[in-house]
Amino acid sequence: MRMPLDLLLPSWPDPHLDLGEYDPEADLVALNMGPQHPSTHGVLRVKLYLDGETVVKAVPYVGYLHRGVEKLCEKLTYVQITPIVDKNDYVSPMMNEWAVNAAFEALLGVEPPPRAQYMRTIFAEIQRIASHLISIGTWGLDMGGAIGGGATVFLYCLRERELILDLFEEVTGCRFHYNTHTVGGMRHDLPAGWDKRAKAVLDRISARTWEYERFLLDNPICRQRAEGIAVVDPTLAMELGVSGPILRASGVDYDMRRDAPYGAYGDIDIQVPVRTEGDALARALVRIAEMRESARIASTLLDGVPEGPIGALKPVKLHGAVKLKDGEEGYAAIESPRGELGTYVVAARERRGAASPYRLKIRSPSYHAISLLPWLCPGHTLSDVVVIIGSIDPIMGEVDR
Amino acid sequence: MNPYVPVAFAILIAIVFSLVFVGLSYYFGPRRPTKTKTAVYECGMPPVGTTRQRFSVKFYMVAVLFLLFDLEAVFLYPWATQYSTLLDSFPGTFVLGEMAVFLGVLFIGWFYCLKRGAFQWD
Amino acid sequence: MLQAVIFYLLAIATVLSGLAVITRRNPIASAVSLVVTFFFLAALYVMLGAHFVAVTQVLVYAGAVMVLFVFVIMLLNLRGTDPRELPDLAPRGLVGLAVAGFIGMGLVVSIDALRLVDMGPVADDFGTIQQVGTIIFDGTYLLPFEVASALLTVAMVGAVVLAKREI
Amino acid sequence: MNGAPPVAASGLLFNSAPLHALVLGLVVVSLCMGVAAWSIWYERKFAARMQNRPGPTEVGPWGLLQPIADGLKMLQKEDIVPAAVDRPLFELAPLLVVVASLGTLAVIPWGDGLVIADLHIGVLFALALSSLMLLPVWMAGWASNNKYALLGGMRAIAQGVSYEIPLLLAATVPIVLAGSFRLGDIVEAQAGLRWFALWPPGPGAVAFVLFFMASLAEANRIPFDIPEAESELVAGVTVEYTGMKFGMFYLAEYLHTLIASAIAATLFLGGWDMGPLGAGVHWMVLKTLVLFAVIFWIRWSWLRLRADQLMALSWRWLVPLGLVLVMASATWVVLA
Amino acid sequence: MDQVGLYPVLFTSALLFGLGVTGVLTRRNVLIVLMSIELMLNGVNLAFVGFARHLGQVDGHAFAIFVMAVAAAEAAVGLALVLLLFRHKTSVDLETFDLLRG
Repeated sequence: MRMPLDLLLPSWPDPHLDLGEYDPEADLVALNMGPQHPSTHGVLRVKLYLDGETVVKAVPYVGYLHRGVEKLCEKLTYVQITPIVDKNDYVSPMMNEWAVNAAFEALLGVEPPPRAQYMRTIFAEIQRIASHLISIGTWGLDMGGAIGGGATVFLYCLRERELILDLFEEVTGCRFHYNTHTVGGMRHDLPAGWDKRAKAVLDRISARTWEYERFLLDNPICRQRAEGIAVVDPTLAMELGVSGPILRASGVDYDMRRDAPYGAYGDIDIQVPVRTEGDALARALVRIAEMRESARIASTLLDGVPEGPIGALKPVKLHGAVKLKDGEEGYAAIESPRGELGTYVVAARERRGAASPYRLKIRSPSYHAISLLPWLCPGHTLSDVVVIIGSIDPIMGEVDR
Repeated sequence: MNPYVPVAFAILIAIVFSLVFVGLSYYFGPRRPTKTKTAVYECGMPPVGTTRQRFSVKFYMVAVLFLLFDLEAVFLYPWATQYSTLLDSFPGTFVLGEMAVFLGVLFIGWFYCLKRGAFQWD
Repeated sequence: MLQAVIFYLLAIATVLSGLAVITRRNPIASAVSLVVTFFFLAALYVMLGAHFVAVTQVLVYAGAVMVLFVFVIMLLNLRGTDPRELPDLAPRGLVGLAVAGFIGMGLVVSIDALRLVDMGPVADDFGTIQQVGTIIFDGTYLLPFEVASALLTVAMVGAVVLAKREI
Repeated sequence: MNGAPPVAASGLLFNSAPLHALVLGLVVVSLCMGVAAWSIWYERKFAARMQNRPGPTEVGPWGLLQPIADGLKMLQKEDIVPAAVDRPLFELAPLLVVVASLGTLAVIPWGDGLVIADLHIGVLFALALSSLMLLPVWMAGWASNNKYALLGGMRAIAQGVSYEIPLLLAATVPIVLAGSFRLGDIVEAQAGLRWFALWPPGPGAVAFVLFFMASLAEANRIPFDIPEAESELVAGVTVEYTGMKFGMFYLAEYLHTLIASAIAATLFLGGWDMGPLGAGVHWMVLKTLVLFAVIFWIRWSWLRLRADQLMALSWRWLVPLGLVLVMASATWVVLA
Repeated sequence: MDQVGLYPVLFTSALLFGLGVTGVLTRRNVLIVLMSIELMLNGVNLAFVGFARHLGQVDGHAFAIFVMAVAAAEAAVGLALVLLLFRHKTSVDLETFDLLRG
């Protein structure tokens, strides 16, 4: 059954091509793409209705990676939640940590000290680079195959990402699910000399972003596959709540870091890359430009990391430091690599000395991006669908939660 | 000896080799089919609809064009082989011309297909 | 002796697979039988010294014509069903066999009249692409050759006009 | 496999011609299968070096025994036949695909006289058999009763027939220049380093590129590997095949690539002849392997085209280009 | 072939042609009818090739190639017609194609 989209979006027509001339039983082929498919970026399932190889209708189904994270958080204390939400957007765990902890801080009325704010911002920007590297690399896999030129692109992207994971490992001891943010600040301080090593890595990466740009722009096959594919209408995207690189590639100049500064973004001038083409290639180019900009932001901030404490609250004092009443709420949003990642939290009274949220809701950008698929896929071929999915870069961990 | 006998040998050897491979795997491999194992793969979902589906007419266009151009190649090959020999007894313009007319007429057909959009598959 | 045995085996196989073409109910099975017929015919052509024709048979018939049939069968997607058979099947079949007999007799009689029975040895280069090329392009069959190109062009235009219409 | 063959003198390995053909056939077929198997190792190493990783290292020195390990593994795998497949076609397809690719080997001249059957329709035989490989691939796709496999099979045929025409047209250029249809004669016509890829300047080189491109498409290599495009169709026609039957498709793919390289080396790069450097099997093997490596290089650096772009490329540009090339080389022969 | 002679070749050819005629007359599936026509043309080709072998002249081979061209054109247009008719009637039964019948 199809979702009554016209109820949700009165101003938008049915996304599917006109089915008038088709006898769906005889002429259209229904094909499940996913959940177990190599290029649906995890377990996204798109049910495609094909005429030959042309997609007439595409219906995305989500929920195959549902782990009940939000429900689970209602049974965990605020400190215990951080390592759980790490697994949501598993390509950029730092962002998940920051988003929930910022919401908790809004709820508790705690302000992290400046050093923690700077660390968070720097980590976030470095994480953004790592995340975009994966995005470009897996997009290459979608276009070129895991046994072909695409794998070469992917492994070159991983080469740079390794450097970033080394940096994070040095600070947190983990290469991936860091658990380094906590309510009111950070858990691990920067080791001595880390800033120099980080700057060296960032210089290296920003010098190499041209490789990816040339890979996209100088490669006729890539241009043929991506140019003019799946043009996102900015109005539609805004109505669906899409944000991040997809929106910026469609000409909407919106970036939380500049337009609603948080962390240490207020202290720095941010150039937001915007393109107007709105196609798959533009989205990738925006991501590459963002990688370069992120490297610049992180390098600049690394010069000015203030001294001081890294946490506002001592972890042992967290319980009971602030008394929460039923129904108090907090919301915070950050600009994750995929767009606006928000956390909404409603407090519950302490029970047996432990405070847990009454309700925690994560607003994940990938979920909104996936809602674009019914509009983007029709009219393109089956081969384009993987390019489209790759270009909107959904992370099923945060879609299904 | 007929020159095709070695060809038959080569094909025979190929058949023997491939039969040996499949036979060995038949001998060594386990055989424990279950319902799930023998199910059709469609990305982990129960298949929707039928596989015996209809295909777009564009596949027909490819096949027709292939058939007709294949015949053109069949006519081209005797000409190409005998080209140098024919030049000994006929003027170059004649030998070149007869094929030029042939290809020219076909080229008109190709151009018509191009204009009618027969080469557009998306 | 060996030659005769091979010939008869191939001839029987050709006729049997041809029979399968017209008796199978599933068009895909008919198409596969037709490919097999084409291959046996190609082998017969080789035995008759028609090397170029044999390869052309494989390339054009077993390759191209079959691809066309297979595509059309899949385009129509008949799901293995054939329309009901005609009521007067036996008489029609007999007519076909009568035609075969008549033509066979006609050929045999005419050959007897012409006294062309035995088949002598031929030169080594008989049936090569060189010979066929010479006979087509030295002017003997130049007109049919040029007409063939017109035929192919017309077929191309016709197929495009028909298939591109309202689809 | 070294130089000056004693074979060339008499043309026969043994006194009996059928025995000669049988032994030569066995040797060539086994060697090519071995080369195809080890080329999988070679490609994995090659790709690994392009991608900053070591590739196979565990089995034997430099992982050299990896193909044997792979083969043994495949032998032990369960051969799963899904329900609802068309059983005869499903079982037959992997056999036919290997047989069709090995059959082409019969006409490839590896050295002077070192050919299983030097047919006077050699070129057409090789091209006809390689186009016949499409039928078992389609059979596999159709018999699997799987939508991805079927789409792969349809794509395989559509792409194969589209690129068959440029392939046939490009192969016409050496035939016009050499004036013969026999692969041996074509090699001899290029004696003294007058390779058709270099001489005549212009049509020869373009025809070589065209032939090589079309061969890539026929062998389903990137950027023309849409029939098995694993990021779209998962594994295309081979999606329902397991164990050794899957291995046969894999082997056939490498064999087809190897044979396409050998035909290109024969038609355009002078085959076994190397002018002043002498002639012999080793030159033919070297040229084939160099072209083989170029195919790997292309595969691991390029992306994949879309099905419709692929076919439009062939019909709109390559087919007329091939026609022009044929006429150009014919004109060159008249003028020369 | 000197051991076989011309008769068996012509006999095979006539049988193939007859099979084709039988198929055209007895089958209602228009695709199989078209395949039967291909069988008839192939029977003719076999006769051409047989005569060519017998007479030691390759003219028969040239005829066979021209016949193939005709067969290809016939298949291309014939199958296009089948496709078009199928679009109108959703059937490949010859008996349903009776538009011209009064």
